[in-house]
This record gives sequence, C-alpha cells and structure tokens, in this order.
Amino acid sequence: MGAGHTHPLYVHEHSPVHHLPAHVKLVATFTFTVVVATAPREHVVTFVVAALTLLAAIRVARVRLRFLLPRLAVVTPFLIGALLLPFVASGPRVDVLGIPLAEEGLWGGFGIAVRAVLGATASLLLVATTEVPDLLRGLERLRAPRLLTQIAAFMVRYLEVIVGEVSRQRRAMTARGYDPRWLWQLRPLTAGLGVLFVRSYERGERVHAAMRARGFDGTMPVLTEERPAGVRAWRLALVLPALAGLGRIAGLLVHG
Amino acid sequence: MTAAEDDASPDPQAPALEVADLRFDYPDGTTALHGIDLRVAAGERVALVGPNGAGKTTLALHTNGLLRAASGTIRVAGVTLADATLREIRDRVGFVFQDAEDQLFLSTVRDDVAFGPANHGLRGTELDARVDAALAALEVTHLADRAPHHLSGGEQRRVAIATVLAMRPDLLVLDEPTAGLDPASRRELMTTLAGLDVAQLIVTHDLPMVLELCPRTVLVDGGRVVADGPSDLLLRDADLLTAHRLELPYGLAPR
Amino acid sequence: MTAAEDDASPDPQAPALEVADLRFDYPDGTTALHGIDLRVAAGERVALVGPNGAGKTTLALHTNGLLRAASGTIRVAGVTLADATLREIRDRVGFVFQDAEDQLFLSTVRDDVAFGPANHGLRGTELDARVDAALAALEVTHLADRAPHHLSGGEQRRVAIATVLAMRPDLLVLDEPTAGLDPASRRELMTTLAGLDVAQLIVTHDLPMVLELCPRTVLVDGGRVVADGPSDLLLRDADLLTAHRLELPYGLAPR
Amino acid sequence: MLLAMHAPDGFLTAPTAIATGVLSAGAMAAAIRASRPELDDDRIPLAGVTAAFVFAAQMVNFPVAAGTTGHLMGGALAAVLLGPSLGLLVVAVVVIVQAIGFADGGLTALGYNVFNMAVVTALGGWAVFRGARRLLPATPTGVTLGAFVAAVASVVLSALAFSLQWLFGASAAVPFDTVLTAMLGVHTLIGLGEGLITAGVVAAVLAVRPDLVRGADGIDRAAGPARLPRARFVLAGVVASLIVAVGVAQFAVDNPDGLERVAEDTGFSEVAEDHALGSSIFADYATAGVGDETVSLAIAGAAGTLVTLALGTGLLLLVRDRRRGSDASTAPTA
Ligand SMILES: Nc1ncnc2c1ncn2[C@@H]1O[C@H](COP(=O)(O)OP(=O)(O)OP(=O)(O)O)[C@@H](O)[C@H]1O
Ligand SMILES: Nc1ncnc2c1ncn2[C@@H]1O[C@H](COP(=O)(O)OP(=O)(O)OP(=O)(O)O)[C@@H](O)[C@H]1O
Ligand SMILES: [Mg+2]
Ligand SMILES: [Mg+2]
Repeated sequence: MGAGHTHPLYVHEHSPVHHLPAHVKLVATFTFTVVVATAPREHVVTFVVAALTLLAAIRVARVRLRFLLPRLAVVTPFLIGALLLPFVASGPRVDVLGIPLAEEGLWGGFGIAVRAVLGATASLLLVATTEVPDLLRGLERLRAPRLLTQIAAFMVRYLEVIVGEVSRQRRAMTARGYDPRWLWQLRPLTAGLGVLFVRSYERGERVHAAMRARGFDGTMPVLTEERPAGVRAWRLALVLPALAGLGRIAGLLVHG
Repeated sequence: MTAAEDDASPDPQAPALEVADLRFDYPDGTTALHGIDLRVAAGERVALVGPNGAGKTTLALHTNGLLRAASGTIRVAGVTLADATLREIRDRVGFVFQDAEDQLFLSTVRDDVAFGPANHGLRGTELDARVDAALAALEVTHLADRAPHHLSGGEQRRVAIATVLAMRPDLLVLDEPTAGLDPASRRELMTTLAGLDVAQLIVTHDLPMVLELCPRTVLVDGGRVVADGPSDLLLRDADLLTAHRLELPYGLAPR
Repeated sequence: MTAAEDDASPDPQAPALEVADLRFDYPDGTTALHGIDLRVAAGERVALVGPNGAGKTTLALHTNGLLRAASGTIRVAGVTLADATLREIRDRVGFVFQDAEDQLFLSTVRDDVAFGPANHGLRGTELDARVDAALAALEVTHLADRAPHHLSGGEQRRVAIATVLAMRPDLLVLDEPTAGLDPASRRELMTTLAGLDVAQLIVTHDLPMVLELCPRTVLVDGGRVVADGPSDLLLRDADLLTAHRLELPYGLAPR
Repeated sequence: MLLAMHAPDGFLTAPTAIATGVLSAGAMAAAIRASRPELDDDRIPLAGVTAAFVFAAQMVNFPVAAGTTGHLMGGALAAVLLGPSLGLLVVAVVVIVQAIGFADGGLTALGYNVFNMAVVTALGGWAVFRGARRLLPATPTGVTLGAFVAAVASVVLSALAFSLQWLFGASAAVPFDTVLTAMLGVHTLIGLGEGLITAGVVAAVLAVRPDLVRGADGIDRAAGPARLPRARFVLAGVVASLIVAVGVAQFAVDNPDGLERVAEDTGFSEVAEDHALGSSIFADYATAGVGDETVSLAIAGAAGTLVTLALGTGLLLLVRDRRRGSDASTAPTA
C-alpha cells in the first residue's frame, strides 16, 4: 500500500524547497495564489513579477520545467475557452496581424489564462516538492478539522487499493476482449464498478482490521518525531508570496 | 461464566486461548459458526484445518476481536474478551492475515513493524529495540528500509509475522501462511515457526506442513469442530479426511 | 522470422504456443525476462514452475498480450502476436488469473461467462449455447445465477475457467490454479483439467499436482528457462530442485 | 467534461470565491457536527473508501454520446451510500485533496468548486433521492431508481449553481443565459451517465452488502435483488434527459467534445465591464445579464429557486436524519 507515498507528481530531490515543512509551503502557496487570483487582469506587471518569482522558486526546487509543463494539462480546457474569447466576443475590435479581435475578449481570455496557469503552476510546485501524506499532516498542523484529515488519510491510503483493483479488473476485462466504444457497452462497466466498490471496500475493511489488530485507534502513532518549523523556514517560504505581493503593489502603481 | 473467573489481569499459566460455544452470523444471514469449543494451551502449536467455507477464517478473526460473536466466550491468557478488554486482547493475539498485502500498509518495513508497538505507546530507543528484535527473529533485518510491497511473497510473509511478533503476543494466529510461497520459502517459514516460543494457531490447507509442524489438529466443517486430536492419528484417518474434503497428497497418504 | 511464416490465419497443426527470445523489463527497470524460449504443442499440457519472483506470471501475461515484450516473438496457433492480431490472440488464449476474484467482475456467473463471447459479437441463442456448454464442462450450471464473489474458492476457480473456456481458446494458461483450494477442490480441479481437450500451460508451486497432471515441466528462474523436460525426470532431480528453491513434499521426494 | 468542475484560480471573481467559500465552509461545519454522533471506528474507513472510489472514478472518462465524454461527480452516490452529511464531507475532501495534492482545480477556487461539486450534489442529490423514494416502492429496485434520478438531478443542479455564480461573478464577458443553456445542455447528458453509473454501483452494492447503503434504510430485502428493465430503463433516462435538454435549454449536442461545446457557446459573448477586486455582486449582476434581460432574470430566478429548494430540503433532511440517527441503537461491530 505504501506506494501512495510517491505519486506521479512528486519529484524526488533534496532541494531547500523539498525540506521546508509542508504546512509552511501550504501557507506560502495559498497566499501566492490569492495574490495572483485577485489581481486585476490589466495589471500585467503583477503577473510578470509573479511568474518570474515562481520560475525562480522552481529553479531553487530543482524541478525541471519540462516536468511541470505537460502537467499543466489540467487547465487546458479552460485555456481553450480563454483562447476562443477574443474571436467570438463582440465590442470594440483591434487588429492583430490583420485579424479583428475583440478587445474585451482578449482581456477576458488573458485574465482566465494567466491566473489559471500561475495558480496551477504554484500548486504543481507544491505537489512536486511535498509528498501527499506530508501535505495531510501539514493541513492537520494548520488545524483543519480532524474528521476531514482522517477521511483524507484513509482516502489516500485506499486510493491505491482501488487503483490496484481497477487495474486488475481492467486487465481481466481486456483479457476477454473488452473494448467499449458505445453507451450500451457501459453496462458491464457500471455493473463492474459496483462489484469494484464492494471489493475495494472489503479490502479496505481488511486493511483496517489489520491496523486495528495492531492497536490502531484512529490516530497514526508517532513513528518519527517531527521538528517544529523554524523562523528560517517561514522566511524562506514566504519569499514567494511576498515578491508576488510587491508585484501587486507595482501593478497598482504602474496601472493605476 | 461467573464474575469471579473474569480476571482481567493475564495469567501466564492460563491457556493461551479458550473458546466456548462460539456462534456467529454474517450480516447477510450466513451462519458461519454453530458453536465452537476450542482450547490452546500456553506455548502449544495447533493446526486448524477444514474445507473451503468451513469457518476457519471466521473463527480466527474472532480470536482478536475483529469479529464479535453473537454468543459464546473467548478468553486469551485468562482475559475474557469484552469491550473493556478489547485493546488488551489485541495486544495479546498476533493475527497474520492470509494476504500479506492486507497487513502491510506503511512505506518501509521498519515503520510497519514499529506501528503496533507505537500504538501501545512505545517510543524512542525502547521502540527501536523492540523492532530490531522482531526483525532479527524473522531474519529480515536487512529488509528494514525496503518498501513492503516491493518484496517477494516469502519475504512479505516473514515481515507480516514480524509486525505482529513485535507486539509480543501470547498467541500467534496465522491464516494460510504457506499459500503462494515457493517450496523453499515454505520450508524456511516452517523452520521459523518451529523456532518461535509462542502459542500458535495455524489455519491451513497444507496438510503435509501440519504433519511436520503441529502435534495437534482441529478439524472444522460447517461451522463446527468435527475432530480434535493428535495430527498423526487424525490425518491418517482416510475416511474422516474424505468426509471433509481433505486428503494427503499422493505419496503421503497411507498405502 | 520471415514474412512467409507470418500467417495471420490460424493453423490447427501449428504449436499452440511458440515463444522465442522473449525479453521484458518492468517500467521501474526490473528485468523480469531475460530471453525465454518455449514451445507448447497443440493439445499438450505443460507445467511452468520456479521460485517466487522467477518471472512465471510475467511470462504468462505475455501469452495473451497483457504485457508486451521489449523484444522476441510470440506465436499462438501459428498467429504472430502484433498490434493487428492482438484481438485474435486474446480469442485464442484463455488466461486464468491466480486470484479468481480478479477474474470475475460481474454480478452473476452467467453474465461473467457470457462476457467474453459477447465481446466477440456472439448474441442470442448462439451466445446462450456457448455459455451453457462452458458451464456444463466445468459442472457449474447450477451456479449460473449466483454472484461470483459469493462462491467458495473452489467454485470461483471453476467459474473462472468457464469464463475463458466459453471463448473456445486454443491454449489455456492458468496462474497457480490450486492456491487456496481445499484438497478435495484441488483434486476436482485436477480431474477437470485432465478432461479438457485443449493445450494447457499451468503455472504452479504445487509440484505433486505437476507430477500427476503434466507430462512435461519447464523450470524458470531469474527470467530464464533453466530446465525443460519430462516431469518425472525433472522433479526427481533433487539437486536441480534445491538449486531453484523447489522441493517435493516429504514423502514424495526420492528416498 | 465538466466546466463547473475543477475550475482554476481566478475563474470567478474574488467576491464570488469568498461568498461560496463561506457557504461551503458553513455547510461542511454543519455536516461535521451532524455526522459526529453516527461516526464510529468503522464508518471513517467506509468514508475513506467512498472518497477514494469517487476520486478514482473522476479520473475515468465515460462516453456520454457520440464522442462526448464526462466523468463522475459522485455527490449523489456518496450521499446515497453514506447519508447527506458524510457524503458531502467525502466529496469535499476529494475536491480539496485534488486541489492541494494533485494541483487539479485552483486553491482560491476551492469555495465554488466545493460548493458546486460537493455541497450542491450531496444535499441536492439527497433531497431528490428522498423525494423519489417516497414515490417508489421500498425495494432494492426502488432505491436504485431513486439513486438514478438523484444522480441526474445532482449534476443538473450543480450546473445550475455554477451558472448562477457566473451570473454574479463572471471573470469574463459571457451572458448568463448563454452559460446556462450550454451548461444545462451538456450536463443533462453528463447527468445521464452519472445516473447510470450511480444506479449501477448502488444496485451492485445493495445486492452484496445492503448494510453499506445508508439510503436503503428500511427497505424490503425480501423483494429480491434490484431488477432493472435494462432497455426501458436506459430509454426512459435518455428520453427524460432529452426533454430537459431540448425543452429547458433548447440546446442540442452536435459537437464531439462537451467542454469545447460549452467553451464555444459561452464564447459568443458581449462586452461586460471589468470585474476588478471590490466590484460588488450587484454591479456584476447588472452587467452580466446582458441581452434579453427578462429571459435571463426569469431563468435565473427559476434556477435559483431550484438550487435553493434542493439545498434547503437536503439540509432539512440532514438535520432530521441526525436526530433520528442518534436515537437509533448502534450497529454491532463486525
Ligand atoms: N463477509 C461475509 N459475508 C457473508 N458470508 C461470509 C462472509 N465471509 C465468509 N462468509 C461465509 O461464511 C462461511 C465461512 O467462511 P470462512 O471464510 O470462515 O471459511 P474458511 O474456512 O476460511 O474457508 P477458506 O478455506 O475458503 O478460506 C462460508 O460459508 C462463507 O461463504
Ligand atoms: N509490476 C511490477 N513492477 C516491477 N517489478 C515487478 C512487477 N511485477 C513483478 N515484478 C518483478 O518481476 C520479477 C518476476 O515477477 P513475477 O510476478 O513474474 O514472478 P513469479 O514467478 O510469478 O513469482 P511468484 O511465484 O511469487 O508469483 C520479480 O523480480 C518481481 O519482483
Ligand atoms: Mg479462509
Ligand atoms: Mg506469480
């Protein structure tokens, strides 16, 4: 089950960013995205400063852009929408390379795209440098409700159980020539999903039983002591939102 | 059972396990146990055999309170299983699941072995000592930093036993410990079990192993104990075996 | 292999399986197969044995294209495995997973058995006839309307074989078919397999079964075939067995 | 694909993000309080498995119609399996972990993402489910059909909620009725897929482990397993969805990809004013409802009423169920 501790978005490295405590990084990332998401879209300076700061952070974290860029795919649906806006919006037009584009659409598309890309990149950097169980522990230290972190911890643990069951089931289906293309071929899939749920649940039950059999009472025992986050860690982490905030102020000055 | 007998403090002289008139129904109505009586003395090694669906796993899960019976009593080292003693019983009974993947859930072997003792409050050097001892007993010290799910079947099984051994149980319950092991791993496991100084209840279909390892065999079928006695006698009774869907492999069976 | 040999239409005289110089690395870099050569004649029954981690399952998964090798060729009934023939190969090779629960995923036995043939376009009475024949061959007709995961281990195994038999394969590949079965279910399964008129490749740790059921044994270790010959000869070679973590149970071994 | 789903940072204006964030946090706090009495050792793992299942299911796209794909939201499913409060929390956890641990959906977008995907689907779905169960027989078949209806409704409600938020907090100039039409059209079809999957899962779980289905309290198990007249069932669903799709939204899907469809449709838009930080909700409201203002307002009113009704009923049921749940004796640990 433990393989959930390394997931495809995590980059194994020993950078200063990797070594920051998870809750510190969570606060820094969240503050950064707030700054970016609330900046008026005309304040291009803010976005440029934020982007440069983020690029620097990525360098420090020793995460390659080649790794991050394809994973930005999560926002492509929204980028497609943003790209379409200039062509289809009405209102005053500007000519770009001879194509008349709606000015409002250009700004609207730019606003959606730049915030989505910067926000997603910041989140990706967080995930690339922090393992999921650490993130959950970070949330706990930030006083997220225990019920939620507990559900999340079980979810992460069982996710792998389910992915395992799914791949086994998929393999069994493929081995017997399953290749769904149409809605009516979904029936085995939905029936299979129900069986999958029960099997995952029962497997989860067994894992949970195994944990209870060894005295588990709902709280993970302390296996390795955690060190408290020092002032240095906070200072280092908060550089990211602080620079973005400076960019925000610069934006206000430049663009009024 | 009278209150006077209900001694909550463990008794080293008491039998490792006493099961009396245990009945159990699954939520869907299947009656899996129809009144089981079973006794395992301190330090004894007993085999629990029977056909598929006999109720072996169901019985085994009761020994550490993972299932709670509709009626009947369970006593482990003299402590009667009840809500108040559940934790203590789980300390005393080490349960090794049939599928090691169900049992190992942390990211390193060391963490997984430490999980149980840490749940009981052990910390620091005391915890480390306990873990090291368990790893050494199962000869898996060299695997301490590996990920459990990247180990071979035989290694996983040994680590799984180490995780429960680290809790210093009075009784070790193993559900089909040799299933899926190659013959050499099976033999190594048998040697390991033979060397452990703790009462063992071994659920298995591997009758040759029973003959070698367990002086005593309990045969269950249809949720009832149908025979209980020396393995040599019981497993040479061809009629009894046939009646309960068991047989010794060709070559071992009486000629 | 020349183009002339690459006949896409099946040939009843061709060997059921021909594997040549098969190499395979798992994505994490583990090399599981280092060049395997293997041939199973039409109608032949061959055992594939070896220690935990030898590469048996990996090899078996290749026979039906569930894993695709880095290099080497696989031919089933004369058809070479390639993207274009994948579907046809999956029709011809019936794969029975080690864990029957992995194989059965629908809510009734009948649906599950019908799944494969239906994927190949069979409908209506033709489909029903195919399903009935497979259920009858494995003697599980009475289970048709039950939920597969509520069956006993032995029943599940038989249903799992029925699901692939319904696809009329040229080759049946079984991964550890007797694991977890009680001795009587194991014996029944062996009788069933002995009665099936189709080539079989049986991956197993159950050497007594091999001796009874398979005239020929292939021994793999470390991703290579280390021995291939008559089971009687091979499994009586104590040195060979010991070298590859195998042994016959006490009583069967040569004295 | 769902536009309402996993929206990135800055997709709606800051006031909308904050307002929905407060609403979501409130709903989650209420749900935590409501589920506390019934939570024992065994229900948290069940919640965890359901969460993992929804999480995994969201990674799988299913074909909706000619080439359009969608994926499960899972709110109705979680509510039927676990009850509304725990169901809500489970999907909320999924959405939050996807944002924090997998960079899917913006951190500052959590307010509306949680609201649309967890709060609306779980509470709205539960309300519809309870209503449907009152009309349907108390048998496994009845529960399964109820789950189907609830799941379809939950997706449509989620689309309505998103459209309403767009009305108040669009970050780009697209009129409300265009968004609503596009969202409803595509999501009715996606809802059909959601309904089929939810019904399939609930039927299968009911058949094997009826004790795991919270929404099946008090059913007649002797009635036998859920029997769904396959062809008619699917046909009825298709017809119902088409009526909604054509009648309400006057929108037909002829585009291969649902999302592009929405993007295209919503793209044909007019100018709206800037939505800088601090612009009030009403200012946005006035500018977003360009075009045929009466129609927009009418639809907005109807949509708002629907969402509010469903949420209110869900909340009511949640509170009532909690009271009843705390009276009931605890189930044996097994
Ligand atoms: N979760 C369950 N729900 C309902 N019935 C069950 C469940 N688990 C087991 N049973 C039934 O209870 C009976 C006893 O099952 P159990 O698993 O204890 O058998 P077993 O002796 O361990 O068999 P095997 O050798 O196949 O492992 C069987 O009839 C089985 O079908
Ligand atoms: N998914 C995987 N990823 C990486 N390595 C794997 C994977 N599956 C198997 N291996 C490795 O490949 C090798 C062959 O494994 P395989 O499962 O084929 O062995 P086997 O002969 O079937 O063993 P067993 O008897 O234990 O079932 C082993 O070293 C194993 O650790
Ligand atoms: Mg068992
Ligand atoms: Mg194998």
